[in-house]
Amino acid sequence: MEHAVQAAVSILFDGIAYSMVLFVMAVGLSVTMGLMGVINLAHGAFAMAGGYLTVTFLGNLGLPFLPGLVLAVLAVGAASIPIEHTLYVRIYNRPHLDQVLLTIGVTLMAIAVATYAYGPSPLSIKLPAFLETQVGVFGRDFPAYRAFIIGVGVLAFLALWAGFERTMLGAKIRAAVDNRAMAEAAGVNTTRLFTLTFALGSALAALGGALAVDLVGLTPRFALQYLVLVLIVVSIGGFGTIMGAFAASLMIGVIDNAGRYLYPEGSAFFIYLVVILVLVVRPGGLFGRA
Amino acid sequence: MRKRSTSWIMPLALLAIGAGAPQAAADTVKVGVILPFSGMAADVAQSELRAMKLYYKLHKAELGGNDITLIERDSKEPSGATAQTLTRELVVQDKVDMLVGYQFSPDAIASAPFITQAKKLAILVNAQSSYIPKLSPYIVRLSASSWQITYPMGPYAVDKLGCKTAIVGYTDFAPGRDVAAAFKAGYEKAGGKLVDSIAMGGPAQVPDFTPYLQRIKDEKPNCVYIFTPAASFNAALARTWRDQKLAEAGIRFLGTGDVTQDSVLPQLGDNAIGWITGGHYTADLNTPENKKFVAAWYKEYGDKVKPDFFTVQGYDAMAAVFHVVKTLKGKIDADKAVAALKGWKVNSPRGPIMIDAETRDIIQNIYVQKVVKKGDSLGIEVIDTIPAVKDPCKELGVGNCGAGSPAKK
Amino acid sequence: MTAAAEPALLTTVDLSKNFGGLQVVRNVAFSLRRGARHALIGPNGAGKTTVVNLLTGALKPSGGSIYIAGLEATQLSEADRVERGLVRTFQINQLFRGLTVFENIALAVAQRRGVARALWRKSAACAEVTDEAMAIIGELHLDPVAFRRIRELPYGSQRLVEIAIALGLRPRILLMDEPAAGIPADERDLILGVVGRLDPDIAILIIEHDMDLVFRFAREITVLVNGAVLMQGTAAEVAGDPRVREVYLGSSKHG
Amino acid sequence: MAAPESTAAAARARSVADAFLRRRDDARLVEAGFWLVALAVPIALPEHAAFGGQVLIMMLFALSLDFVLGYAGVLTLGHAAYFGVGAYVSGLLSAKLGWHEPLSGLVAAGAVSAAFGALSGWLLLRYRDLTLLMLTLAVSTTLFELANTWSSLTGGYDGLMGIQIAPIFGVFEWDIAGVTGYGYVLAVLLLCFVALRRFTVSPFGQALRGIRENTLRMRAIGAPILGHLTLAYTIAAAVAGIAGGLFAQTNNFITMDVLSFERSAAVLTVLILGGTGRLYGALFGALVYMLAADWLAKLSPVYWEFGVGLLLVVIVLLCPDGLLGLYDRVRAAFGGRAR
Repeated sequence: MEHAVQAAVSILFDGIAYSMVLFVMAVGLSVTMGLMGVINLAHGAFAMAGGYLTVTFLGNLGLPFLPGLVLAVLAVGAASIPIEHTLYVRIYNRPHLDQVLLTIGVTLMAIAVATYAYGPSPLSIKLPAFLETQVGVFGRDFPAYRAFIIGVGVLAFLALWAGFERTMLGAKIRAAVDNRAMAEAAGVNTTRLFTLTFALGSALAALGGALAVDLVGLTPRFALQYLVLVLIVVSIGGFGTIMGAFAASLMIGVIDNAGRYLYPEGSAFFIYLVVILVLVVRPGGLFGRA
Repeated sequence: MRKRSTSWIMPLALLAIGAGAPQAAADTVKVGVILPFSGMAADVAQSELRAMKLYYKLHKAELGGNDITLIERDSKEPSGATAQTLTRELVVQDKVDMLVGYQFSPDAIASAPFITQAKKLAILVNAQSSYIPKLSPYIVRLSASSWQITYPMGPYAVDKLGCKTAIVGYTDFAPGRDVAAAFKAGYEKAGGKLVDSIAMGGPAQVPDFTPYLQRIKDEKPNCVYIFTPAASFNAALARTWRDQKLAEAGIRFLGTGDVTQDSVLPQLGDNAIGWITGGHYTADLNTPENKKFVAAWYKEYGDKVKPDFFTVQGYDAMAAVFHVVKTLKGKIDADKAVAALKGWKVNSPRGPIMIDAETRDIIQNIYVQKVVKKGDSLGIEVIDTIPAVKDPCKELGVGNCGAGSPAKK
Repeated sequence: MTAAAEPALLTTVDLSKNFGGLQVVRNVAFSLRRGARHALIGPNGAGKTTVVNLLTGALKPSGGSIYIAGLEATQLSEADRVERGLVRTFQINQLFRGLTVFENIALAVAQRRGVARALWRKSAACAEVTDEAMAIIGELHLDPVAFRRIRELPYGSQRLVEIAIALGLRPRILLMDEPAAGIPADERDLILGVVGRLDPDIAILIIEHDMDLVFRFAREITVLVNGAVLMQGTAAEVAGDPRVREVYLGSSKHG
Repeated sequence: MAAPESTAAAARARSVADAFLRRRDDARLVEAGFWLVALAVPIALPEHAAFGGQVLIMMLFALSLDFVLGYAGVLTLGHAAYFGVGAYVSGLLSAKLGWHEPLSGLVAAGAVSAAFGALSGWLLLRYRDLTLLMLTLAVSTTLFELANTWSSLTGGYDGLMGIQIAPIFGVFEWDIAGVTGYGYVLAVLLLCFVALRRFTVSPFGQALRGIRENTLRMRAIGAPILGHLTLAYTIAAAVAGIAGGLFAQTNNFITMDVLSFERSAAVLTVLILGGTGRLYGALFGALVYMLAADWLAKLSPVYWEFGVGLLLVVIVLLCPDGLLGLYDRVRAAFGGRAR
């Protein structure tokens, strides 16, 4: 009995940590998809870029952990602006097929560049001492780094949620997600709004990528490995909703973790069956408009 | 036999050589090299090819008047189909004398029927599924088999490491399941108690090992034996191993040599110190042959990348090619070539190796390797040697090599 | 008139629609007989287009019923309603822009004639479809552009195709959502001429903004304000009603 | 108007329309050129026949995708599911059930794949956009993982061994150069092409174009969207299954790779490269893609991935109609008539 309780605590804790990485990575995509209607399969490439830049800043340049992390996130966010201006603006009003292809193309190029620059072998980072300790939760010890991830994830959620609900920018984004033409008519500069949102989404992806390095290691394949999971979160949560992305991340993260603990052999399909089930019942996602 | 009719260049060439010792017309042996130069194993393929070229450079003089040219082809993803098409093309179009390569097991498995049909010697540089040499009489393996590496570690774990209970964890695909079966067979035969066998996610999935290691921790075995495909997932595995504090829980880590592949070892970080793996080569092996090989490697390619077991597999494959060319004096015939390799012995950087005359598979030492700190970085200390291991799968007729074998004729 | 003896072609009873808490259409009731020329007017946001969507089945009503030729049709699919002769045109062009005018109309004709499922028959072998599509093209004087793609056509011609597709379905009831929307003044007569020449047996419900057009065309008018019927009557009655003048004309300045 | 006059006008209209339809639908002489060249390959370059056969299989696979994507506008990221089902059906028939006759094996591959396509299509095609994209991806990934997990049957990653295909019609033996295989694949490709060609010029083919161009309007004219799409999807699944069957039969070997996401992405790339909605786009796309992959990989294999990525970006930005669309535009610019 006690064993079962302890196992349940582990599954929950690790599952939530995993969920938070998913959330941070996916929420940007959810918002950009809802706002601009772009299917951006290159989102994983931005996450990968965040991971590699963190490795560079921490490893090669020797920056401390937190400044290095923040710098990597800002760098990816800034770099995404010219990319949005040169590439993405051209596909906003194009068919989904074109969007899928262009962004797959960008992903493949990013993978090739990463392979060229960093090699195909997995890379890792060195965590600061305060994250190398353990924290106790309900009688079990957990790595402090995972608690840190949960903290970052929850903070990001609260900040985004408040920003969406309480600020002018958030109100504009919500308005544009609901009805772009109407928002434009009301004087919202959607072009600038798109760029800002895209940069924010890419920066968040980079944060997710950087956080994941220590959990799963970093190879150029990262851009594709996480993509499917992130897409799952976005489609299950529904586009353009912070709450949806958060709930879907928690659901997928915990279910996936529990499935792999309890029934490793079936873990591979389990998650896909959940996706098929949810989408067939609610095509717009749990929190989306049907 | 070289099939091309003597060209008009040949007499000229002879003239150019001059009136020196009257020797047989020099033959250039064409060797088709099929490796995945692009895709996820691109670095491995490159390392293997470099080793082949290094051997050629160091031993070229031994060829006498003959020469060897390599025709390199990219087998890309492990689908088997590309490698097979390349095999056919190299035979039909480029008229190669022999084939070398086959990184992934499916590449070799798919090509085997055509190797037989074309009557060409095929030297496996990797492709570790145990039964593969049974698929064609012209296949000779210079790498290792997954049973050869894993099976002896079972008794070793029981007898020398005191593993009364154990769990095997593996990447969930056919080669991983093969390793799990091999460990179970060796370990239980020696009287160990296998508590659980855990499929740790497929090769295409996000490598988050947390739930699996948590499950292992909760089951409290003495030891775990783990296989993940070389290079890809090991850093994450090491990190999670440390995070979940399995060593502190008194669980001993064992694994295949893939986990502690020399070229990737630095990425594991200190988390992997104390891990014990069974493998057929480490660059830190303390023998004169190996020291010479490693020095030559660094001299040729710089010291950024450490050679590893893949490298030495490429190196030894080229040694086998040389042996065939020298024995047959450049006139390659598949049956004679296989005959020349049967029972062939050589002192490789990985120690004494021999081709088993019966199975055409390699017989070699398996080293018990321990991850230790060497100066600033990690290294391997060989703590024991299990000498001259024959592939137990074919030897015992079990697993994939037994009655239910996919390779049954 | 014999039409009076037949049941009405289209009748709605207490038709209502809520989006969330918002009631966009409330208890709308009207009726079209054979040959009707009925206009549904009202200021922006009055719920006119929602009514059309309820009639075609694109939206499911929150309450009330729809009858086509006297038979309950509230739960029927869009396709079934088309089969019973209820056809619509769109305020914003909904055309097959990459296809030619001929192909646009032929799609509708093939669908009505039940050959749209023919897999192994060449389009060229469906002479009845070709003839009928060409006849409609002739009627609407689209001959010069018959084999041009929609996206290459001037807007006025596109508007005509919008109607032509509907005619390909041989409607008994035709819902026209602002047929002249967006057309420059000098081309309006073209559209109005076509609308005026339509088969007198078709019951037409026209949704319109433009009072000129409404009074030239409609014999009966329903005025919709805030989703509810403000009044119904002949053109003369509506034109003379002070409430309509105030509500409708007052706000149409912004339209 | 007098009746005879209007009859004459109708006849005139009919002849104009018929001329248009013939121009749109009838085969051109140039097309024969393509097939003659394809036929000449194994005679002129017998040593490339094995590779050529793989190219033809990719062409067939891309054709099937063109039918749903290019004509009906259904965007899928999981088309390999049907290729894989076909491959495993014909592979397992031979390897596990001892049924080695090739043509019946191919028919079985097509039939099972069609049945699976009908079922999954009927379930999935009621959704659109990202939901559909995710569902197609999820279905194909589930099959991929199933093939991996159930490796006692499928061979999984190591592959399904023991596929032996009897001589075609009991007469034509398979040769190592792959000439027989090439001829076999070419014949099947031609048959499927003719059938698909016929479907695309039928009223049904027009209806699919209508759905692609404007689903809302198609619904408003009373067309059964789900029914049309499911039928198209079933046909495409059958053709993809046949392509998979050919793949298994000509290679005598398959791994779970036949179901991979990479394969779905590759066929999408092929189709876009050639141009969608024109059948020959699929054929040319496959040819150019496979040759470029082969050639680039020989030159510098490591950069192949970058090259494909760049290619996709350039095509989407500069020539969204693919290579054949580009050809049309160039011809139009030089005074020729575009299709």
